[in-house]
Amino acid sequence: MSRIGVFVCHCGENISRTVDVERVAAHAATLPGVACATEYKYMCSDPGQTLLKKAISEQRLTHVVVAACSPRMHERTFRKAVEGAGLNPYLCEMANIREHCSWVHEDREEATAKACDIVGMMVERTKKNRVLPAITVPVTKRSLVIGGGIAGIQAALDIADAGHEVVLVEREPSIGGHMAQLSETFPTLDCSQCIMTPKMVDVANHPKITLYTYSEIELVEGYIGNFQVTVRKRARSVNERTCTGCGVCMTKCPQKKIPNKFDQNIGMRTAIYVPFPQAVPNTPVIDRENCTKFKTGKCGVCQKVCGPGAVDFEQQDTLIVEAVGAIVVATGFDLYSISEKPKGSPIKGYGEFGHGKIPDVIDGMTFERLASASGPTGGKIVRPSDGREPKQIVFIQCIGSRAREKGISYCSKVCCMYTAKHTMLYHHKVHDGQAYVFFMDARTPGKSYDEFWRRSIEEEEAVYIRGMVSRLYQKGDKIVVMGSDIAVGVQVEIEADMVVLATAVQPQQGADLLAQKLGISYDKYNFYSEAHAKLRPVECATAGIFLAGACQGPKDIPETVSQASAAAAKVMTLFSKDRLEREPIVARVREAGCVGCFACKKVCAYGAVEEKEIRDRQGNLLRVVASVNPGVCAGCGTCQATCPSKCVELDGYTDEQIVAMIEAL
Amino acid sequence: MTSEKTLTYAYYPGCSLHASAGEYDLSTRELFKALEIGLTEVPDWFCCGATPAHNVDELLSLSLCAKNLELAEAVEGDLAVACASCFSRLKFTQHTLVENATKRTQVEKALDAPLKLDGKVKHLLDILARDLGLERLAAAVKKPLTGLKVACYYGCLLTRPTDVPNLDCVEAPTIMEQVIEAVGAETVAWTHRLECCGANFTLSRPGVVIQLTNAILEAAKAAGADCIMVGCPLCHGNLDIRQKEIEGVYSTSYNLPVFYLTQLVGVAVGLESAKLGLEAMIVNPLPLLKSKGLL
Amino acid sequence: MHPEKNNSSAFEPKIIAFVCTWCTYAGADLAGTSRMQYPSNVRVLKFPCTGRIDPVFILKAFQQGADGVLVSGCHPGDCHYIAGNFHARRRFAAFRKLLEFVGVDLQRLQFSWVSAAEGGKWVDVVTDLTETVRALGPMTEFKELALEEQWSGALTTPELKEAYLQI
Amino acid sequence: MNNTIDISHYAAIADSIRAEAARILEQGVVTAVVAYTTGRRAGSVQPVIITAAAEAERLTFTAASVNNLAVYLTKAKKDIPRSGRIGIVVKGCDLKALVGLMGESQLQRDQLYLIGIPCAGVLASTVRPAEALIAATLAPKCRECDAHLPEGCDYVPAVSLPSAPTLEPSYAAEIARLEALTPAERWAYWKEQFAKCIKCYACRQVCPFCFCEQCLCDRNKPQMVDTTPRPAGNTAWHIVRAMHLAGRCAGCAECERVCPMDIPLNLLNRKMAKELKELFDYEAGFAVHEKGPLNSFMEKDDQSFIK
Repeated sequence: MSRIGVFVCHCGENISRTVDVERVAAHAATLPGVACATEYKYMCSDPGQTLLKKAISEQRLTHVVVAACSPRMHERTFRKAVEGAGLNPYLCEMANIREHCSWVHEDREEATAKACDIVGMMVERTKKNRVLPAITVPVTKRSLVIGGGIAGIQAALDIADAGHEVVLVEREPSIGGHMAQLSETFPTLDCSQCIMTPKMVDVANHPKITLYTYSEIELVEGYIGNFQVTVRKRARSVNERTCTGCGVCMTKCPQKKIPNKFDQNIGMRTAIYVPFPQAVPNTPVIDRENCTKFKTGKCGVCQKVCGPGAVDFEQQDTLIVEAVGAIVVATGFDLYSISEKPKGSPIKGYGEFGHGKIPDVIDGMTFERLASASGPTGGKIVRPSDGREPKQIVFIQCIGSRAREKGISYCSKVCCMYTAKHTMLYHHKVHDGQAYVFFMDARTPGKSYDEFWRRSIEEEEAVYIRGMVSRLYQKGDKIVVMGSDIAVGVQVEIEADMVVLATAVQPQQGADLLAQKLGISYDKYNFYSEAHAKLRPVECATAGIFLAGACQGPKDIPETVSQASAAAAKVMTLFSKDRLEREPIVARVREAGCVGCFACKKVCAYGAVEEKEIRDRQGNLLRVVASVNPGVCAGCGTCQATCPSKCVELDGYTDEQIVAMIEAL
Repeated sequence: MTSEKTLTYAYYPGCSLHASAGEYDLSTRELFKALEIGLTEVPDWFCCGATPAHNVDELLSLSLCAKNLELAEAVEGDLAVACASCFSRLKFTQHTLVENATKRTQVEKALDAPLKLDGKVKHLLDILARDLGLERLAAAVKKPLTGLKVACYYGCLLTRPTDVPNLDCVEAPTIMEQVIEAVGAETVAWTHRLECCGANFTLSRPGVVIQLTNAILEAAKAAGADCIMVGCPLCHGNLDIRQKEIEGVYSTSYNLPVFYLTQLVGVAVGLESAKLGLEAMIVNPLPLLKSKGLL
Repeated sequence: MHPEKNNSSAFEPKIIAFVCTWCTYAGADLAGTSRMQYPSNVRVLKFPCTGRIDPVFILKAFQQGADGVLVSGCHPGDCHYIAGNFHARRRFAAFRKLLEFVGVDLQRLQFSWVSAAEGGKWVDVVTDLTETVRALGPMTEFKELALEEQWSGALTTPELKEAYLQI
Repeated sequence: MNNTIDISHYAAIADSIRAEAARILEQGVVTAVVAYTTGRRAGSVQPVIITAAAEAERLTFTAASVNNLAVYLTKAKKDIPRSGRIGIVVKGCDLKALVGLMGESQLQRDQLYLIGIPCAGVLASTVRPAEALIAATLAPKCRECDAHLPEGCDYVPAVSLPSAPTLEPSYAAEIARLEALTPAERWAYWKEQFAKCIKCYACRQVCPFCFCEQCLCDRNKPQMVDTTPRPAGNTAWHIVRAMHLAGRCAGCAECERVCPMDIPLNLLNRKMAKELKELFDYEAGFAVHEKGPLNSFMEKDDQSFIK
């Protein structure tokens, strides 16, 4: 006979205001199997939990029902308390008489009756609860980091410094991401190369970090602690081990006029190239679309001039399987492009700005490349069209961001700051140049951010015009920007030499495909969704996968780095134990009853059901039955609902428990 | 789609086509006859109220257009509209009354008759480019306008506001270029295709019109256009009638003939000048057409 | 044992709701934290996923005297278990046709998607179902069935008549 | 109009079955053949499993060969030799059931030697096995049969199928009649039918798809379905049975034939088959489905019934 303890909580007066807790406790005491039923003002408080533990030992309770808030709130708290008192945590259930009862029904009579029903239902359920021993799975103490920008680099270094092996996968030929493209960084104007290159070198030289560049994630299988990730290492056509990085091949390559994506296509590169001088690894890559050797079979100069003979045109993509226990996703962002959008894409381009066809209308990143000392113009700010120095630049804010009709309604957070920085860089390099900034409002909330923004106005003479730009068009060699100045209430027309657009921050191209491979969720803009917006910002709902940086939402470098270290800390906690404890809510097969129709295997989205052979002592095969791998099973229970004879059972949600609840109503 | 079937439309000319823009009405009728497209004028249609009505009293403007839409229902075929302003008002009324139930009941009370509002309203450009189709239009060409460089001028009403006329992309339309290129002309890329010409300020504040229209003429000339093509009698009025005066004010010379789209297409289809009302234009277009061997 | 109102003997429908933890149960919690009010007739049973909800539970609920059953879970694509709600969608599309064929009034069986952010929708779905079932009155079919002991003995089908005659 | 069904070719079929069975047993192609043999009552036929070529001459095929022999390969396989291929005589509807079982990993095609029957129809019931096969006595399933010529068999007697009269499908009409009723009338109809059920479970014994070790309805921890033959338990039993067979049943209608209380069980299965055809474009057929309609899904499945 089970001895059930029922503990009804007042929750201050959240419950007792509309539910007569005394009557509920009294009613519970009359239910068969209930050994004791009391009520207390704050069950989740320390005295409340001590009351619970004392009752378990004194009354020799076998099951506990706590009638209080939603199990999503304190189930873990009470199960820990019950475990503290020596009872298996899964013999404790919560009756939700707050969110589902006291808060939503004013009539005291109705609310109390409903609370009694809910408690009665949960009492019947707990009678059928079985002891569920914790399930532990081995943890592979290696972490995968996807994305080699500052977020990926920081996370990889933190995890590796903690002594765990890291596999860092980067899609571009070199790590560094968008930060490497920046010139100086706000709010301190220190140059991004100086603060980032040492970290990049640390990554390359770190004994614990395996670096795959020019590589992508092909397939992700397995679960927390036991992922098998297939990495596609795309053919660089250069042997990484033998290449010394001398760069002779790049100087001799006849193909000189290929727009360099790293320089936002205003700088040029050769067919065999390294994206930027401080690239890590410093091994060049052959761009097979534009290399004459691959297009027509002629040339091959790079191979001829290569001393160590590292150039290898026959190199093929290789697939490498890495076993890892945790995954940090740090795939970063891309800037919104104002060019015409393909049909059907919800995001519309900017016809009023010429769909990006006017050469001197550039985005923020291109301005960074112009201003960067290692950029194509060696730091001189010049017009991409004719190379002349612009005397008047118009900066336009919120291009795509905060523009619902353009398909993006969020604020991209970093543009106000980097535009202020751009006006400063421009003023330092072109003393008689005049910067105008069309903006709605300046969002500069960070530490010493607003002071930085004020400086661009007060000391660097940038003219801020509060208003939006309706149109701009090319007139001769000038760009006529037609906007409005709502502070003064007039139409404004500026003939500018160059226009810089602060375009919106978006997730990387293909972010949704990677999410589908990882099985993590993402929002309508393809930003990855965190488990809880406030309390678990660097974890995914899918266990074992963590997020860092702009792939989760627009953010600046300080926030990105802190998220990267936070994600690394989460990985380290995961690796701190040899075996990983898992919720024992997993399915088990009653092999005696299973007839091997494998309907369960067909509906299991996790591939947790395997085929198991039953053999007699002589080894001849008697029959094949289903068997569930407790590590892989996520506990959804679809298999049990599909199995005609209910031979597969989900612990914690067995048919007995559910039918007991239905029959109690 | 009404592919091979002969197209037929109800026709709402609008007041200016029976007055100052008579040549737009004449060239439309002649062109549709030449292209074997049926056109029957809506019996006792009346003014759509244009800009003045909806500035004075919205219910008046909505009721005028709603009544015209009801009258058009009686005539077979979608409603063809030539003037950009009438097109904008009719479309705006249909859009507002479908979206807004309270305004709809007010208008129905004013007209004391229920409204259907499901008839399609189409600008001539829509009919030529999509219903008839560019291939059949090109096939009907007898004198291709080769060598004629045309600046297509949409004005501010044809594509705005978003999601109401739905004629073409709001910021970067191409339907006019498609139509005129289908009949052999060359079009120029210029900056003021969608800029306002000042419209009916031409009566109350002519100074504004002179300034705005000059910017348009200047941009067209700079782009190397021979002439400007419009789809609205009011824009035609400003660009054509005031061109001489603007040339005086800015002491420059444009000499840019301003055609209605139906006139230019009419020339390409081989209609003679009398059927297109080309003589009624202030800036004489005949020397230009002769120089291109089109007349 | 449903509380009959002591003052009026007005019919209070008994509604049973099978919901998934991740979306609808959280949506119902949100309705609670936002203090939204709705009729108290519904009793909620928590499942890990709608994929776990077996049609036999719906049958069991009706047999236990439920006047209306609600099954609600995550919107397609939101399922925490990737595809649980897709399987459930197919299963219930077939099961409700069977119940309809056997003569159950489908207005008493409502399926819905309610996400963790749609507290309002949870309140609407529960209120609509409660009021619809209140209008329909108690579900007599299964209740009467439970009272009957055996076959009425009526010779309704030709075979039975023929077989009877041959004895 | 009870025009007779031409089954003159059944004699030729019987001869070729006897010859083929003898041959495959003789040559060791198979270790046993499951087929029909003459029963004790005049004209009656019963299933038989022969393992020697000499026994082949006992085999026959008449309008009374109604049994679905697939059952002998799964549930009732105690007489089937453990090793070697097994020959089996299959009508179109039987083959569809067999294919369904292959889809549920109960049978492997390479262990079977299928003898397909160009079937023109069988009797509705074998109470009077010798009676002539006419429209009135023809099994209702044969009126709407689309599998007169089974495909993918190892051997099909080279006999041309005589032209069969086109007959009104009776199930479709009955389903339409019931669907036209109000829910209350339908409930009354089915309550009456289910009330007759004596829970003999003959329908479960004869169905090739009811191969569960212990049926859900026999369990009492928890008792999902009331086991006593009271109307409440019967209704639940028949609803669960119809739901468990949805998307699997091949329409061999043996359940209906064997039901001692003449409950129109196949109506429920044909209704579910019709719904699954409309909803998910699924139909029991000759091709092995890797996943059944109710254990797979598509993004764009109908969800109009979900708020």
